[in-house]
Amino acid sequence: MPSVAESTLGVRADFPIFAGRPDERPLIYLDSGATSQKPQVVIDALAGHLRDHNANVHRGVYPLAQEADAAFESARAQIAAFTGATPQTTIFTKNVTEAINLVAYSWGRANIGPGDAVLITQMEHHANIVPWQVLCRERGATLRYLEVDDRGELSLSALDAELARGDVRLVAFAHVSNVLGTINPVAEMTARVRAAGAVSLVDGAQAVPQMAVDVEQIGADFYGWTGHKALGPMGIGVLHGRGEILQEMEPFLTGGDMIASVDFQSATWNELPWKFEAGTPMVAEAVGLGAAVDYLSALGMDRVREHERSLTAYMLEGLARVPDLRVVGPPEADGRGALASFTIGGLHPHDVAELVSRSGVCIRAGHHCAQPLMRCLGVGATARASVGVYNDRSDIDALIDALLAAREVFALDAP
Amino acid sequence: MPSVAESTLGVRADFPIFAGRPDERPLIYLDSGATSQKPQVVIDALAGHLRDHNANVHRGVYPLAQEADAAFESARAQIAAFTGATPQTTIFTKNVTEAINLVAYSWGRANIGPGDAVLITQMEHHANIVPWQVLCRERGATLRYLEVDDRGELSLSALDAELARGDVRLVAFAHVSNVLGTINPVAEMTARVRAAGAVSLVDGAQAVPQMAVDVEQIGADFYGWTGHKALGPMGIGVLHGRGEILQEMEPFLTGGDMIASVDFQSATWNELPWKFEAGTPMVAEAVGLGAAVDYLSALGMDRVREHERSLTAYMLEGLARVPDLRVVGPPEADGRGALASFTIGGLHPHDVAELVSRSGVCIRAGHHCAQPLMRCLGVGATARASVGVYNDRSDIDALIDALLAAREVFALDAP
Amino acid sequence: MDDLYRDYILDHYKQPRNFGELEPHDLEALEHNPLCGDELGVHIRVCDERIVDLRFQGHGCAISQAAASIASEELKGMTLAEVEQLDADWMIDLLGIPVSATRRKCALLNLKVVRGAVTGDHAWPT
Amino acid sequence: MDDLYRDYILDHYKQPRNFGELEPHDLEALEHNPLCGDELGVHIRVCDERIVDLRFQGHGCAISQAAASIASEELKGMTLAEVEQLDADWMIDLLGIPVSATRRKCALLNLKVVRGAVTGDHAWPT
Ligand SMILES: Cc1ncc(COP(=O)(O)O)c(C=O)c1O
Ligand SMILES: Cc1ncc(COP(=O)(O)O)c(C=O)c1O
Repeated sequence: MPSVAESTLGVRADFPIFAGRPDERPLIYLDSGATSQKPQVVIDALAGHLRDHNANVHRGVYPLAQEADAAFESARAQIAAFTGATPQTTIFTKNVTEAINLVAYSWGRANIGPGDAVLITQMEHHANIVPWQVLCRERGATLRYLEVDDRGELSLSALDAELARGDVRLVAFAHVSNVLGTINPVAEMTARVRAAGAVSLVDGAQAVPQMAVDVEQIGADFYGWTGHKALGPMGIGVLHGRGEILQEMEPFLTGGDMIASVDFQSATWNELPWKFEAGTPMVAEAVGLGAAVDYLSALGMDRVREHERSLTAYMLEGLARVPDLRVVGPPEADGRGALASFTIGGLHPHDVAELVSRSGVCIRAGHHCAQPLMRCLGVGATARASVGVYNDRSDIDALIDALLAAREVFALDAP
Repeated sequence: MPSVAESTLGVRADFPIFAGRPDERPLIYLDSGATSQKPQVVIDALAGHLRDHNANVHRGVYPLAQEADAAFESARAQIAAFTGATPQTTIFTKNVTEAINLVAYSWGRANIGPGDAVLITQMEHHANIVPWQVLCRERGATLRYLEVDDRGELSLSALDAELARGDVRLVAFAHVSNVLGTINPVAEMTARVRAAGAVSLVDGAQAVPQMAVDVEQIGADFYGWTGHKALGPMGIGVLHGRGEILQEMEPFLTGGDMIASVDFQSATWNELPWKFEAGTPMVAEAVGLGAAVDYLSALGMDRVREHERSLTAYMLEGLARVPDLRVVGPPEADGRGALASFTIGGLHPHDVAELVSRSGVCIRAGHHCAQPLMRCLGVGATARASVGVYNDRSDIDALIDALLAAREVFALDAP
Repeated sequence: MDDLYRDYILDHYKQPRNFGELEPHDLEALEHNPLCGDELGVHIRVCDERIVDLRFQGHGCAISQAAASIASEELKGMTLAEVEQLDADWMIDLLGIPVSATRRKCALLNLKVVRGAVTGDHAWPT
Repeated sequence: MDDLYRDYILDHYKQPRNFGELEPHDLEALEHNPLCGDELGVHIRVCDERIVDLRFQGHGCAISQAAASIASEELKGMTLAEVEQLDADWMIDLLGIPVSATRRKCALLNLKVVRGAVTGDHAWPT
């Protein structure tokens, strides 16, 4: 089967979870959009740091503490370089959700007031919706949504029209939608936002794991992403920010490490990026994420994207063979990230996910933390299959077979 | 040397970092107050979770996701049980700094206003100072400090006097001071705070790793601690809260997992504890911390405390033999946690720490994130040696020898 | 045959009993399954502290819909005091299938709604 | 002999040159070492765009105090333009000892203060 070879990176053996499951069922993991599996090098880097170099960072003069410092800050440098950013403007958070909350609390409360508007899109994840709802309610501002069209895409002219209203201070949007798969024209969008004098925030949670991302080139004021979807550990996220804006912002979390000096009634702040990192950071997780971005760089993000694009195209073909199945989002694999969300007439997505799991296929079902989008799509929930570097066509074949079998359990073709 | 045997738990071999350093110097680790070393079981639990059970939590229907859910929530149950709390009121944060910020933002902004006072103590860590400075400034409230006396202790009658002023809404204090070592009478303090109608927050960062802590018995409204000092991974902290107060509070970080439903302009919140856990949590770190508290429970926290108390007594004796050395904090080991902070006349703490590191001794020097306390003590910085379960008298002997040698480098006894 | 998707489950899913609206009604409640956003509502008619009629409405998976349908037949005729005593085991036993931890929320959604309507306590089950 | 704590370092630490206050002065600045809270301030007297006198004050470790003392002898007589060009390497070379990453902040504190006083840029070194 040469076609299988065509769309494999041949790296599955790097991921120990595929070596065998306790129930001896195959693991057909098609849920990388929720979280990625971890290569052994990432697990080793994390465990190795705890075993050999563990100390608290930033303050110790003994060699072990200096090793920990060096490991932490060189992980930051690696991670910043991976996304075209500088270490000074690369802030570690616990996940992208915290990164967005940081901006909402710290930048938002100082810059958004009554009469102002925050513009987001109908395809956002709750992490890029709820913080803005809370901010707008607190500050007497308005939250507006950019529409998603029938192809699952945003319209640049609709963005222009919104910006022309003159009240938009911040525009926040996903780089790649976690439900539709849509790859948004982020550089065009941030340029328009900047021209209108507003600030942009891009949620790169789905983008960074699957394509080359250069935050400098994208030109967003804030760009956030999350380690666990990019082959890294859980418990670590990243916020890149434009230096001048970060300089002006007040800190978000306060406490140790983020101060320059503390007096009884007031304190002064440390330099970037530490001003935004209060308390003991997730050092081993940073080291693990450093190993993850190294691993991805060695594969080459363009190869990763091409592999996943081709596999997604193959998946869309396969899904088209399942009766009553409707895929949401852009019709072609070229314009979409490495996932497909779908519904099957007569079958609830939960039941679909449960039934395919009988053959070891792992897909997600639900609202994918995007309830407003579900409402726009007119569905309560969808099933979603998403691919990663370790998948190949055999996984897609197993998915399609399992979907067909699921329909049979519900006797959907019975007369 | 029977006296050495007396104060060892015999567990050093459980901690792989002591198996050998690259520079082949011995590792005399006396900086557990900054962060603890990790037993192999913790590293294995964390790495094993990533290798065998990694999936995103809360939403997946396939077996792997259910394993991850079960691992995460049973870690929560273990950790809650370890400190006498319930899982519902045990919230995971990234560190205790975030836990305190959560309370300052979420409870504080809703309950502290002009004319109100927040009372903290002169012995707090910056994590339990700066969030209250920021809150008080924002809300027009007053931040007051309870004095530390010559013995490094707080006075209950001074607390009574402060509470009698009638404006105190919140009292926040360390269970064990990270500089003085003072063990505060937390149950007596929380009872007085409650009687005065105020809310209490206890910073248990130093206490939980070294003594049996029962948050129910302590009776604090909020009790926070941090995993990395308690043999657990970095990147995870814990906030225990009184259920009724947590119920009434608005969430802090918002996004996925912490919602019940999201509409375009508003959202409703998930149940406790998830209402306060936005985004993908640090699942593997929770599993690692679960293994850490199991390990500590197996040792027995009373044995841990007795071991560290006896070692601290031995250390205080040894330090008394070093000329011009002044220890700050309670004079006897009974009333203090497992550490001693000190200055040596004519030697700056940084130089002390650097010089003892030549013989492999790891101690901390600086302000220990407690600059206001440093001001009260009239010193710019101190050196601090702190002990953990893996230390024994040989470590203390090495410290004392190294301190004496440091004085020689500076020729302090030269005529 | 599938363990979970037994014939009677599929039957109740495809032909749910007591679905729809009930006007007038004395009690009502609406709940979401936070897992998937599914909604389930109930209308209850009460006479002499006893459920004399009820209807579910909403959408959900086979487990949540079958559970609602199966339970509806049992609930009719119960006193409100009896409903207050119902617990998760009652529902799981009634369903008669092995329900995973994740799908428990689906299986219990209808009981949550009914208890919410009867007791005003929407926190159950925690 | 110790690599770091050479005799001349200890000598400058114990008998620092140019320590104290300078009144009147034309430029001044004060900086903290965030690592330990140590403070170092400087007073500078300028004539014809050139440093004609300066004094340090404050407290710190042997490295930061010796660095300030050693540098003070070089700084006197430099033009302000020359001071603006001074970089970390200049200071580290002048000290002549191997400085670890952590202690760099100690070694550079005095140059940070002096540059702050001369250029108004307190961000250096980042
Ligand atoms: C008493 C005390 N509180 C708070 C902290 C802050 O802990 P973390 O940095 O893990 O948030 C520490 C440790 O640094 C501490 O000793
Ligand atoms: C587009 C998008 N944004 C935000 C998030 C939230 O990521 P995290 O839970 O790691 O904060 C996710 C993933 O769940 C996502 O897909």
